[in-house]
Amino acid sequence: MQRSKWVLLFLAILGLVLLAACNKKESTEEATTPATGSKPAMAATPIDPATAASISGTVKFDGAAPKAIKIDMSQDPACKGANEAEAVVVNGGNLQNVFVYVKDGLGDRAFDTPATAATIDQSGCRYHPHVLGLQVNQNLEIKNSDPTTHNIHPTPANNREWNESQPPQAAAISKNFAREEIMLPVKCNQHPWMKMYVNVVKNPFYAVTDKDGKYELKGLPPGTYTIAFVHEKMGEQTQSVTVAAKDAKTADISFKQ
Amino acid sequence: MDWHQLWVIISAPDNVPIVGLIPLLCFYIYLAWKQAKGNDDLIAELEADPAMAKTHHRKTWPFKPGWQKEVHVWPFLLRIEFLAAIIITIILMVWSITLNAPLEEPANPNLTMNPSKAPWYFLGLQEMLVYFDPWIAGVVMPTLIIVGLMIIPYVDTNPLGSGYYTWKQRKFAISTFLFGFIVLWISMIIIGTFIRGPGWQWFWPGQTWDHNRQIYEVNRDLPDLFGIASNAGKMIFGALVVGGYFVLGGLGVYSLFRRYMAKDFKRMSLVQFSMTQVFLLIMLALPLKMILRLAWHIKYVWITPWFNV
Amino acid sequence: MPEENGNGGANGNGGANGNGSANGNGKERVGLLQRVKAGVQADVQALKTDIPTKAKEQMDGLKDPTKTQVYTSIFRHKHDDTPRNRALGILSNVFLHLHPAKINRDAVRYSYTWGMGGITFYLFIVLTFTGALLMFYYHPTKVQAFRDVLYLEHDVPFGKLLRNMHRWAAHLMVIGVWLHMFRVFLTGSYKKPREFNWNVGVILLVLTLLLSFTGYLLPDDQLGFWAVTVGTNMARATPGLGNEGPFGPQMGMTPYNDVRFGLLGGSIVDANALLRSYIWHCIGIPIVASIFMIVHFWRVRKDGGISGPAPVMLEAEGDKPRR
Amino acid sequence: MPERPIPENDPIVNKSYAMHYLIATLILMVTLLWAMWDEGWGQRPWKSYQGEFKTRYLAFLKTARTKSATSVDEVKKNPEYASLQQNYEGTSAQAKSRLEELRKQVSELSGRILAVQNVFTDRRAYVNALTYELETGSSASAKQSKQKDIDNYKAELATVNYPDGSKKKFNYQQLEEEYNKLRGERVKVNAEVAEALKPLTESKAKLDAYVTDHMVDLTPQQIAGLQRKTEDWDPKIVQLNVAEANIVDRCESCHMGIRESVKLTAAAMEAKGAKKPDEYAKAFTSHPSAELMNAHDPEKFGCTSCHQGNGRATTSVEKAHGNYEHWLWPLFTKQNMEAGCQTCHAADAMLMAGDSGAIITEGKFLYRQRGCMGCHRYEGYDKEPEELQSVNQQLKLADQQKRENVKQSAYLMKQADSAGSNEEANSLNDKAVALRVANSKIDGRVQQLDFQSHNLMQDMKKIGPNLKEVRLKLNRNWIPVWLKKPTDFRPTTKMPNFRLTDGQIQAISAYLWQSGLKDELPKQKAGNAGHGRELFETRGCLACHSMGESSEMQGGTFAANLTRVGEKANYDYLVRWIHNARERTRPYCPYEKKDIGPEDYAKKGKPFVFDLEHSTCPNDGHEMQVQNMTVMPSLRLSLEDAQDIASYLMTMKKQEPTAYADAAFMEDGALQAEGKKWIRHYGCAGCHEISGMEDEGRIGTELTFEGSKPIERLDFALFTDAAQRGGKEPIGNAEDLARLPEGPSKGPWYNHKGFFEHKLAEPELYDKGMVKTETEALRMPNVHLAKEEVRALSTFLQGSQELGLPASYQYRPMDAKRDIQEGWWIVQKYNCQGCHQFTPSQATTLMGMKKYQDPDWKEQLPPKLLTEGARVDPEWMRKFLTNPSLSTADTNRNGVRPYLKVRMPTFTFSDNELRKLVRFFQALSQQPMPYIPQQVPTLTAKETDMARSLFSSNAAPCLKCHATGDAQHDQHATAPNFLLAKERLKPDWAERWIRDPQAISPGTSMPSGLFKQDGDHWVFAGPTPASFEGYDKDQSKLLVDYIFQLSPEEQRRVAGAKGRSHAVNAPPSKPGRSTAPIRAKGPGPGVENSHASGGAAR
Repeated sequence: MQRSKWVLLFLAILGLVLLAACNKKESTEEATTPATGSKPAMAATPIDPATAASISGTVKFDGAAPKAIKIDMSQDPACKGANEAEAVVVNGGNLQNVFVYVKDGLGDRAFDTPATAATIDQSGCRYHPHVLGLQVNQNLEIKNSDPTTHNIHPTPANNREWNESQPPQAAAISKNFAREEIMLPVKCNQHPWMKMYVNVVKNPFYAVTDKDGKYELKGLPPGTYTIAFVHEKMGEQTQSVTVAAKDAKTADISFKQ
Repeated sequence: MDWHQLWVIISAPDNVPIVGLIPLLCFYIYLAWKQAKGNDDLIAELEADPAMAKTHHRKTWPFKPGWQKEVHVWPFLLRIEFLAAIIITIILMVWSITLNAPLEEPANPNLTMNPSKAPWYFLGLQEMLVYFDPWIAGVVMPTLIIVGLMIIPYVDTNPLGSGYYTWKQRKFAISTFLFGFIVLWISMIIIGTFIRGPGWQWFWPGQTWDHNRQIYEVNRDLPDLFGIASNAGKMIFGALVVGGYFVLGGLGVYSLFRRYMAKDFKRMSLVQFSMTQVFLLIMLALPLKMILRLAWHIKYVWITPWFNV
Repeated sequence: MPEENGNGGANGNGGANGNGSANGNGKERVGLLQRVKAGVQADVQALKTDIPTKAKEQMDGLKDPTKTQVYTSIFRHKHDDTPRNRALGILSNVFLHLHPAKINRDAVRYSYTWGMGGITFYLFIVLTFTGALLMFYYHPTKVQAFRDVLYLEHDVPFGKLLRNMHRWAAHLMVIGVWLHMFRVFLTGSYKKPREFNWNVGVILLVLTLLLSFTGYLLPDDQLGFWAVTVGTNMARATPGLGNEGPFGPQMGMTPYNDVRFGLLGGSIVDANALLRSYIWHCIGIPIVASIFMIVHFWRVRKDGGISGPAPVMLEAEGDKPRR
Repeated sequence: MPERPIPENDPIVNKSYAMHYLIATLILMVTLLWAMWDEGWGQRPWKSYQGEFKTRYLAFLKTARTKSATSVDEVKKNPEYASLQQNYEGTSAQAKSRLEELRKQVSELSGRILAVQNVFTDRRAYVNALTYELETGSSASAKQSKQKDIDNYKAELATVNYPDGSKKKFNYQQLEEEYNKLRGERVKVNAEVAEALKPLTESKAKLDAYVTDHMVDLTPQQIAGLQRKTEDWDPKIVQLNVAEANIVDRCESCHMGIRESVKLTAAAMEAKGAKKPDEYAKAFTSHPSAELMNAHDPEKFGCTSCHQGNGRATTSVEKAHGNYEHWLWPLFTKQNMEAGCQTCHAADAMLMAGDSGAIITEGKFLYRQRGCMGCHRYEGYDKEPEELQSVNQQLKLADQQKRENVKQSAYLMKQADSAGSNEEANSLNDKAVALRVANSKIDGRVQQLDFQSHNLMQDMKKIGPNLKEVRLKLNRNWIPVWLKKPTDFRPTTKMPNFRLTDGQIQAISAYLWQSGLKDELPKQKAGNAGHGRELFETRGCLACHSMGESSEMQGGTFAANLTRVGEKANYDYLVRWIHNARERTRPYCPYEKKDIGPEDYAKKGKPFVFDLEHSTCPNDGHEMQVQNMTVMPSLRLSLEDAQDIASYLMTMKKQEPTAYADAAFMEDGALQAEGKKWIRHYGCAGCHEISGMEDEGRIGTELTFEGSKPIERLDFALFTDAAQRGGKEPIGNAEDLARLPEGPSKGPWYNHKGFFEHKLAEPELYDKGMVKTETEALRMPNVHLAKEEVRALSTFLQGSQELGLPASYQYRPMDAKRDIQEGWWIVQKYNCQGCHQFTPSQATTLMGMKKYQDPDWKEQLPPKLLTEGARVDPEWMRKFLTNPSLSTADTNRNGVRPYLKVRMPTFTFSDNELRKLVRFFQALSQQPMPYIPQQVPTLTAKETDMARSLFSSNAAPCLKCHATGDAQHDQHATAPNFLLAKERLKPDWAERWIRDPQAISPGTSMPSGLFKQDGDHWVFAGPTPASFEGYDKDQSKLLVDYIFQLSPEEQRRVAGAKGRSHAVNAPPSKPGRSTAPIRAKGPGPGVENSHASGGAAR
């Protein structure tokens, strides 16, 4: 799998170079012609795994942790499970559900769409996970493990909006998002407390902080990056981090209410 | 100095003929003057030398006995005529290729052009409208011009100067004609074309034609200047002035003729002389009236219930 | 064969008929065929000699085109360079017999005549020619007139050139007439016996101006419209005949019956004025002007050719009648 | 004469003119050639355009073709294509042998037919000739002998040589039969061939269609066609000629790509190696809007009917674009392109086609919205007063006619009484009776007219507030400050700056103050400002009004910004205004021209009650103006709510009302006359209702045809020269300069566009440098427009032209399209689009607000009306629009969506407007009028059971979101009650809706995917009980039918069974906790709602 990918990449680059070399005229015209549909495929620049660096860290919450808000799920008897709101989840000063990603610094580098799908599970009238990251055009599978009907209703700003019903035990809904969008809200109209955020990014360098507020971005080529930390309520903060080959840097940050 | 404005006026397609006319006229006056001078010199020489007068072929051009006195029209004249036709064709074509005939917006009776001008060859008449009532400028004057031109052969009794350019033999005739043609006709056209702007106001060359320009001008009538108020008084006074002009002017012309053009005067019959007198005076009245108007803002000299002069 | 014919029913039909009858004739008249064959052979033989002879004759005839019937039917005399022929060239020519056969040797000098009369006449011809072509495209109606001019400008081949030439030739003609008059006056050419021709000339001057003026309105644009409005407004003031002229009202003149109304065919410059202007411009004045021109040219010759350049006269000779 | 040697030979005779002739002839030749060149090329610059186009387009097509070929290959890779291909190959193999056989038969038959035909046609021709002779034969004997000939000939045998070498003899009759037989056979075999070919062609067509359907661009074949066409192109004028409209447009002689089937951009048409698109590249693009081109077929409209310019001219770009002095219709500039729409679409309020139309629509809207129509008449705008006048005129005429008839009838009767004969008397009496009947008809007409006038009074609105009530509502001392420069107080106000002098301000305010009504207002209790604020922010006030200044501003610009309203307003009046803005202090009788007070009513012994039902004058019975002429509707708030909002608004101020300088001069009676003069002078009554000025006309120029006004009539004053030659920009004021859409002028601007834009940017510009008195100065106020607004209005004015095209080119449809047009005017008049979406691309004011970005609040947005006409029954809609609460008792709520915080207000539309609105919605959704309700089939018991199982299925928990009327359940309902469906909805729409709501209203809370298509019918997506076994009808239809027959009891039963009521009846989360149950406070059932937690965050 990995191997064939590299071979493909190499072939693509070779093709491009050849095209540019032997038919310069054609390629300039192509460039001036406004692309219909997608841009001419930009080859995914290989990242040498040997030099790849990583960034990790912890996201803190400044101040007293707010008490968890109880959700009244009595409206639907089928909803059983933890009934605490997930907006601001703090465990010992560490903030969960912060989306961390490389916002800038990768230049024009393009990345392949992962073949594996990201998944959302609906169980206990909650979305799992609460914050999800995925790449542009990556498949998103939505499952319903509840004995009740849900509907999945993303309300994006830059992507197409849809709203689909999913009865219990129904087949998974498969969707994708074509444009980058951070903190795209998804909700269920029947269970108003059900909410989650999807983050669609162009590169594979993203993570969501876990219970302990930890995250890690792996496989970064050396360079200087703007790392963005986004929380659904408290907004975005950024940090600039420079990594050399094989570096393992830490970048911590804290959010204030 | 508003060069842009000047250029706009000069380059208006319909003004181009007038722009062309000025150098053309200068050239032809020069050409005529050169030949007249040559002839006059020759005449003086011959007058002084009767013997030579008998033998000389009496032209400025060279001549040798044995040369043909008359030449065949074909080819000697026609070749020139054809050449002229070709040249005119060339001029016309080049002009037509380079300059488009004007075509403005479709006629719109509700939108008055300012200035709205007559065709350029009538601008002299239009310019006269400033100084005279339309019936004089537009009807009487043109008629008199035509009649005046027509009577020229009948009142010009001078037998000399027929068929050759001369100045000395026809001083009076030529100066009168030049005055009428150049001063009264051509220069009025030039004024009408280049000087008269919006509202038929006077704009010096290089002055901007401002549509909103306001000028103050109060015109009086001659009788007012003398404090004559009653209509009858004005009528009588005007009649007297106009009559007086003709009587006195007639006398003046007479005395001039008697003194300086005795020969011509002698040759003229009474009708011929009085006609000359009248047309001469009318012609002179035009610049006089213009001066009255421009210098003293006099509008009318003679006011009657039916017409004003 | 059947395949070929089978393409269309009609063709097949005709072909079959024709073939049938031809075949039939051939079989019936065998003797005739031989006779015809012999005749044709004889003809071919004769042709071989006749054609070259004829061709030679033809070529010889063409060597001197002046001998051809066509040529002699057009030109009535020879054009050898003899004085006679030179004279005949003028005298026997309908176009050129405006001129005498011979003229004063100095009359060919441009500096004397300025050529203005001839140029004016030439321009008149140009104007007639271009004008006639313009008439093909022009309708003197309020709806069409302006449109037609646009059409001329943009659609008609050489239309723009044609219109430009017409316009500029008209202006040139006015200038030419003035200069002509100027020259005639300066050379005293109106003097006896040419008094009348001077008058004809004055009339032609007026007609020229009127021709030009009537043409001004025809494009039906603002320029022409207001020029003509200004021009005809003066007619309003004609003494006795215009509603604003002296004694006009007393003569019962109103805007609806005065001389201006007559000129315009209405109280304002409108469709009627356009039509009148068109007719005067294209028919009325050109005819009158042509008549006067004929008289003018005729009188030039009858009055003794052009006036000069004459020998200068001395003061003393003034009162003697000239020879 | 200087001595010159006399030459030997006579120069006149001997001089040669050969050289002269040579030169002259040469020059003449050159001139002629020049004329030819000029005619062929000089006057035809388009030739070089065409040449250039050919090269560039071919280059473009070449690349396009390669690209297309690759994408075709991609399409062909698709398995679906492969299967089609296989199918095609299979059929073709199958049909092959059969086809070959048949074709052989045909050729054989053809050969035989030919053989017969050769003989037969020859013989037939002969028979025909003989028959002709027979028919025209002169004598019976001749005819007989001919007949014999024919018979003989027909009996003769003819030989037919068949192609296979066989021979056969036929007589005429047989020949004919043989011929016909053979032909018949051939037809039959040919039909068989076609039959055999059919599957082949079908599968081939499918194969090709697959490629074309899956290609975004043209196929290589299509492109090859274009290439051929372009290569074969010879330079020639391309023209559109529409004789009917006298349009001759040759624009395409240069703009050759405008109608090409590929999309050409300037970048695509660049010359090789060019950095920037040059003049050619820009000229070769294709038309940017396919929608516009489809709606306006160039073959009918040409180019110039929209774009203007000189369509005939081909001699230069300037000429063709009409950009020269004497062309009256120069090309609209790129920025004002949409002016062309206005020339034909002057009667439309909304012009949108694709991406175009926004600017002109904005211009049309602004013309009303900014009060331009208050001073400048414009055909189609604010026509109510004129119509009212005409109605009054007709009323007077009817009155007169009636009197006349009575008189005439009396006279006739008198005559009849004294008539000579009975006959005559009867005839006269008949006539008299007829006249009396005629009078009754007139009475009917009068009633109609009265009704019409009632409606018109109701529709008549003013842009500005009623100034008769100025004493009741305003802080006196504030008025002069306001008049000084309204934008200083409220930067976004519609009130323009009039450049008034202090003297004028004093006089005007004095008149307004003294002429104002002096009635007492009822005192109002103080309200709860906090609650007022919440109401203000959620009830929808912000769809029209805004709050906060500059970047802080939230809300719509349709109505006033209320940031400082507390400084100027009177509380008592404000409460009344919020409660019902239409409520007037005194009605105005246009007949008497006075405000009618209680004293007038008392005189007639009537109670002082006036409203739309009591709208006649107590004095003379004429219709009165009983409403404030404002578009502000009633939100049906309770008086307490109104007090709360008013209290909140009164807190909105930057300084205390008392801080304004005392303006005692306003009580000075001496200023009144002066004030009246200036009010009249400035045309204040165009936008405001002012005492004693009710009948003032408009003071400005009519602008209906302003765009075609001769440029000479536009007074550039002292800037004529600067405008003509492009001198220095005359606008000095930086603020005004910023209003010029294209910035300070860079070249000449002596055209309509330049005039309008300068005038709109700085209306007093043309007074600059002029010496004028107060009354002479230009009156046009500074409307303080933004750049884009100036552009929109300038576009609107440029397009306001007298149409040179035939009247049939004016867009004046008579059918549903007219209903749409008329409707838009009303929609815009009342700012419906502030809350509702009518077309998918249009954004509402509320949608744009920060608050509604939150997903929960998004659900609180008013419903989209994209397919409203298809959705609801028009009769129901009429009722709803009349009273959106759908109830006479409980009006302080929404009738359909009680769960929405935002309130559908009561606009008190007149019957006129109601009719137009209902028609508008129906027409917008292409619904036929009148609407005949569809019959919903009565369900059998079994079907009802099945439907109920769907209705209550876990997989479609309908009642979870839809309201039931149960107050507690409805607290968190997010959809309307099913019980409304029967009267409100159209069944066919409802069915489409439950199948795929996202297709009808993208983003709605109602999810898609409840039903799926199974074969040719729709089945439920979730599990269904066994009873559905074998049910082959649409299950979605079943559910809809059920809903349309749903009774309240049934609904209650189902809800009860589902435990909905039970669930709701359970006590909500315990109060007293730090996080209160948000459900009660939040906009919807949202728990983690931004408002609440946001509040906590603050």
